[in-house]
Amino acid sequence: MSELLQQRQEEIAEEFEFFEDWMERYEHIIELGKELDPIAEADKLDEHLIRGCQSRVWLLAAKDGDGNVQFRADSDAIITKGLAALMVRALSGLPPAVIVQGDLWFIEKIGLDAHLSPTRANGLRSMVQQMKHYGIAFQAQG
Amino acid sequence: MSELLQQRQEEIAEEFEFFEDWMERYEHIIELGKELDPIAEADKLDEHLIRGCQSRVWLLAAKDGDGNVQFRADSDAIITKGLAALMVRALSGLPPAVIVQGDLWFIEKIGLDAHLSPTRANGLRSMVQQMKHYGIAFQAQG
Amino acid sequence: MSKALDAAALRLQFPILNREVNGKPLVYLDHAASSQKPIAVIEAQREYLMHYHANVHRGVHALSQQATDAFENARTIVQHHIGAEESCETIWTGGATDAINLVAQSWGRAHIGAGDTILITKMEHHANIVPWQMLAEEVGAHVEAVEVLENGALDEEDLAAKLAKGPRLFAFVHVSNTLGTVNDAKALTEQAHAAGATVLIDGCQAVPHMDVDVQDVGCDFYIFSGHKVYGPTGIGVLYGKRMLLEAMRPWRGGGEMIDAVSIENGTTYAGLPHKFEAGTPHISGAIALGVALNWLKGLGAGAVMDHEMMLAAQARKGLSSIEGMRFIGTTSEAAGVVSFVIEGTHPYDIGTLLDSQGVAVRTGHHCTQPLMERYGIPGTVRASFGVYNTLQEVDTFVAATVKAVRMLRG
Amino acid sequence: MSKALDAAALRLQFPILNREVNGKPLVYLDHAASSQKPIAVIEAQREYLMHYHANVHRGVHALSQQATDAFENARTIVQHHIGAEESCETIWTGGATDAINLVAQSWGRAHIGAGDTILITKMEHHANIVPWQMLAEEVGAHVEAVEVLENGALDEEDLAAKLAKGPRLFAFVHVSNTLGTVNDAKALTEQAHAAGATVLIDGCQAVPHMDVDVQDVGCDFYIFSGHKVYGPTGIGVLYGKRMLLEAMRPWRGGGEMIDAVSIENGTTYAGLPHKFEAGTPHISGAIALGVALNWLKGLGAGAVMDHEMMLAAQARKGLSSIEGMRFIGTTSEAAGVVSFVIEGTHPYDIGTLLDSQGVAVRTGHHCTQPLMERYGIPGTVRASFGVYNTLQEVDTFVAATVKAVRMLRG
Ligand SMILES: Cc1ncc(COP(=O)(O)O)c(C=O)c1O
Ligand SMILES: Cc1ncc(COP(=O)(O)O)c(C=O)c1O
Repeated sequence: MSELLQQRQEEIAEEFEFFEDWMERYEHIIELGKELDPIAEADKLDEHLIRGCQSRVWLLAAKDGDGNVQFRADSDAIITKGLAALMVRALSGLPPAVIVQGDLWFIEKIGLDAHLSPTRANGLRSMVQQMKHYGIAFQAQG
Repeated sequence: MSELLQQRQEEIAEEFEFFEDWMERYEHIIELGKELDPIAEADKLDEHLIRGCQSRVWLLAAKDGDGNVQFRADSDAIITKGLAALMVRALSGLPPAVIVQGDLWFIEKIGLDAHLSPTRANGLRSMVQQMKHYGIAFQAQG
Repeated sequence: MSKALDAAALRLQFPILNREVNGKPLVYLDHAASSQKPIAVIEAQREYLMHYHANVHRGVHALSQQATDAFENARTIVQHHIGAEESCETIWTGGATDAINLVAQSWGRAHIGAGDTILITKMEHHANIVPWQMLAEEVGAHVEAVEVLENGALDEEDLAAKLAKGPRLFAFVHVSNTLGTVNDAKALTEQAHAAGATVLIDGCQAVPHMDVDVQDVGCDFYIFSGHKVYGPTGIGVLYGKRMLLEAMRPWRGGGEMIDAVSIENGTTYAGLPHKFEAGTPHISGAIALGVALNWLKGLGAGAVMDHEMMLAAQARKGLSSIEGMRFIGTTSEAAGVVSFVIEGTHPYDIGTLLDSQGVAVRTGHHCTQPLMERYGIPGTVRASFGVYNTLQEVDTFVAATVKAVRMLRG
Repeated sequence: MSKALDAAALRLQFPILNREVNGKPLVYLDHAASSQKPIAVIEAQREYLMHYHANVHRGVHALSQQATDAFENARTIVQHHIGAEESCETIWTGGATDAINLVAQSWGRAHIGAGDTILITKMEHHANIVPWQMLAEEVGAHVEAVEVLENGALDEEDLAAKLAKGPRLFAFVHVSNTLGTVNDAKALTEQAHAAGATVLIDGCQAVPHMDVDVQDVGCDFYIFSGHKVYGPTGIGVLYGKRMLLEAMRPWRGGGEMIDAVSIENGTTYAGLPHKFEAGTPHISGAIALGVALNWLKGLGAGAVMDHEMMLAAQARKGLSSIEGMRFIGTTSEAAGVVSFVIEGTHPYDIGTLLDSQGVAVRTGHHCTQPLMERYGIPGTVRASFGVYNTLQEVDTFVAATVKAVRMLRG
């Protein structure tokens, strides 16, 4: 199953390959944000909020019938939502173990690694951490 | 009477004229300190202490029969005592008005003006101020 | 008439403004968060450390005396810059926040008790809120805040009503870092004094932009930070009226602030200003702040304000064409602050897209959360200007914002 | 074996050491009051202000992120330098004095009450006395001090007796700035912990001279100042065990240290380390302190200590020939401190005559008045050494002292 993660990351990396500057990259991220299904207002509970961002990010996770983790995410800022969309695309539907252990090399590859620093306001780091936490939790449930 | 102050300052200035460096100057100041009559231990009261020096300085003043102010001074540090000796020599025995108004140009002339800065630890500035205060007090007494 | 600033020439004194970010020339519009520093200030600090650093006050040696003289001379510069009567009314602190905490804990604990009210405003920076909340919690007092009108002005009626209830203290911001509102410090001080309140003014955003004369204003305490007024980080100023400062207990204990220390007989404190300056001070910071203030004074306060108003006006004019533009705070452009939200966009998105075009603005709550609550917004985009900004930069900023909005709405 | 220091080569990194005072080449022997700074440190601060200054933590723009990264990286350097477990246990303060006051007011108010004892020693710097006296006065506790033996060592018997009485806190100096005494921080900590006391160590004079590992020592709090360890002024460090820090109330309120601020609903605080860092920090100071610690580490702690012991030993040997020489503190030369009085002379006179020969020493009570009382002296002459001092300078100092004594006794 980790091939699937590999494959998804390669896809994303390819997609970002030809952007020449940050404006183009963000243009695409904004696009992804817009395409991501929003979370219903009723589901935007404080318990799904991720701390440490200037914008608000909600992240929900559920195990599907196959034992894989389905993620949903949303944000009030569209760039943040686009980053969330990338993460959902990379990790949603994978087994907990892959989520926990998976090396998310695409983040660096597409130049977003600076966004992973703990001092960044976009919440990407918190998103990754929270997704891994969900993975651990579902793994423990067995 | 202010001619007397003038004359004394000229004398002191002349005395210091030929010193080539600080060591020579201090050598002379130390000499002056040693020659100054010490104040009896019994007179070294806290009320005569001048604040704001690393060394302690005692300053006493009294009006003599002619209405002039007689100063006595002492210090536990010999350089400070030498500075006190210079001040006593310049001002002791003068009328209060001269002490209050007198321009003590010799201090700068002999290169001790840096010692007058409020941040100096030697107490010269406090001495001068205290002597002027005595002058004012005796003037007020009439 | 003051001579107009030549910002293009001034910029040469700010090496950082030559750099690029994200492959674009930097347009630094985050002056209100922290100003950049002219070479004269940077060199003063370096010069000090290179050639005459020593610990101050305690030394008989020449270096220590030279450092002490420069340090105390800087105090006198600050004194004159803000029009204080005596140099001992100028206390060095670690910054504005440190200074307000000093007053809250030293003056506050002595004068504010259970049931008392501390009056602030809804436009205060957290630095002028939280210390009072902490004090209030400790002594059983409570904090009230004067309302802010839609345009960003203080609500005069609400102020009058709240002053009438007799607060012990009125602590307010001279110039709002989020709205740009310039409060009439003198009139407010008179009003508060008439109501029996002591007055503390947060001058962080005033000193960089206008002439301040604390004796004319008449306030009891006035505070500001060095790093916002072209000076270094880690240094700030507390001005207090001598009578008040003299009656106050020291806040921090340690070296420099004592007269005599004895374990058996207790400790007596030094006089002003040292009583409030425990420990080795930020010597290089104080000296460089003195240089910064002299440098700023050299430009002429009138010219500085004219220049910054011109930039702010131009920015507002340019941004106005954007659909859904909502300016937050519209009473004044004097402080070179333009704060806004744009319908259907998030400040963070705008800030990020501006950054990738080389334009540095601040986004978020600007440490004024109660104000964000007041306006019902999560934050604003804030462009803030200093003497080194140019009309051309403003145009770049406006064009970049237009582009960002187009991308976000696209 | 560590490689010996080449002080002559090192000196080239300290431009100030090339200067003259009073027409003589400067011999700077006042390291314990404040160290001089290597070019690397001065340039780091300048570089920051020239090229990437911005306010930290709050910004989305590139400059702010670059500044924040450098600032937080400096925190990690400090963490590793003193062997802390986590970087959030490293709190930036305005200096050592500020740090001790923080602990006294935050931890102290929560843990020390009426009738409690705060144990210090007679060799403490005022910075580690006065904050405890102020706290004791506020809460009705009292301060006791462990006696010092004639040679400058702690009186172990007295310590045991006083610990047996169950003080809440034992606050002691790692290395005495006046005596040069090196206390066994680990053993003392164990002893104090066994007696149930929390332990705070004043490491101002230890960090510049030796390797410190707070986890090995086991203390609860450890503090030091930047300006004494080749770093800039205005910055210091508080190390605290995470558990303790987490339970502590913030001391200063303001920006950066909050989670959410509301006037109606009250304010919640941020996590470590920000909870204790209200307001804009001394960014350039923190970054430059990181550089200073790395620079010092590069020399090798063993080599530093060997060098400074050699200088102190040579100084003592030379000075011993002076009649009436009395060394104050004779247990160790490890910290490069030589303190003395000479019969029939006043420290101020010696200091002044040394200064006019270009030699900068400190005279007076060195902010340790209880220690002066203990020895029945008004002050000492103190020569203190850093890595940049040479044997030749020591010889100049000794000769200058001999000359001064001759003049004074004349
Ligand atoms: C042992 C000791 N503790 C505390 C201090 C106080 O440090 P600072 O003045 O930098 O706060 C000093 C230096 O003066 C010291 O030598
Ligand atoms: C109006 C106002 N007050 C107080 C502060 C706090 O200043 P500092 O962070 O320098 O202590 C700031 C700046 O952040 C400000 O803009």
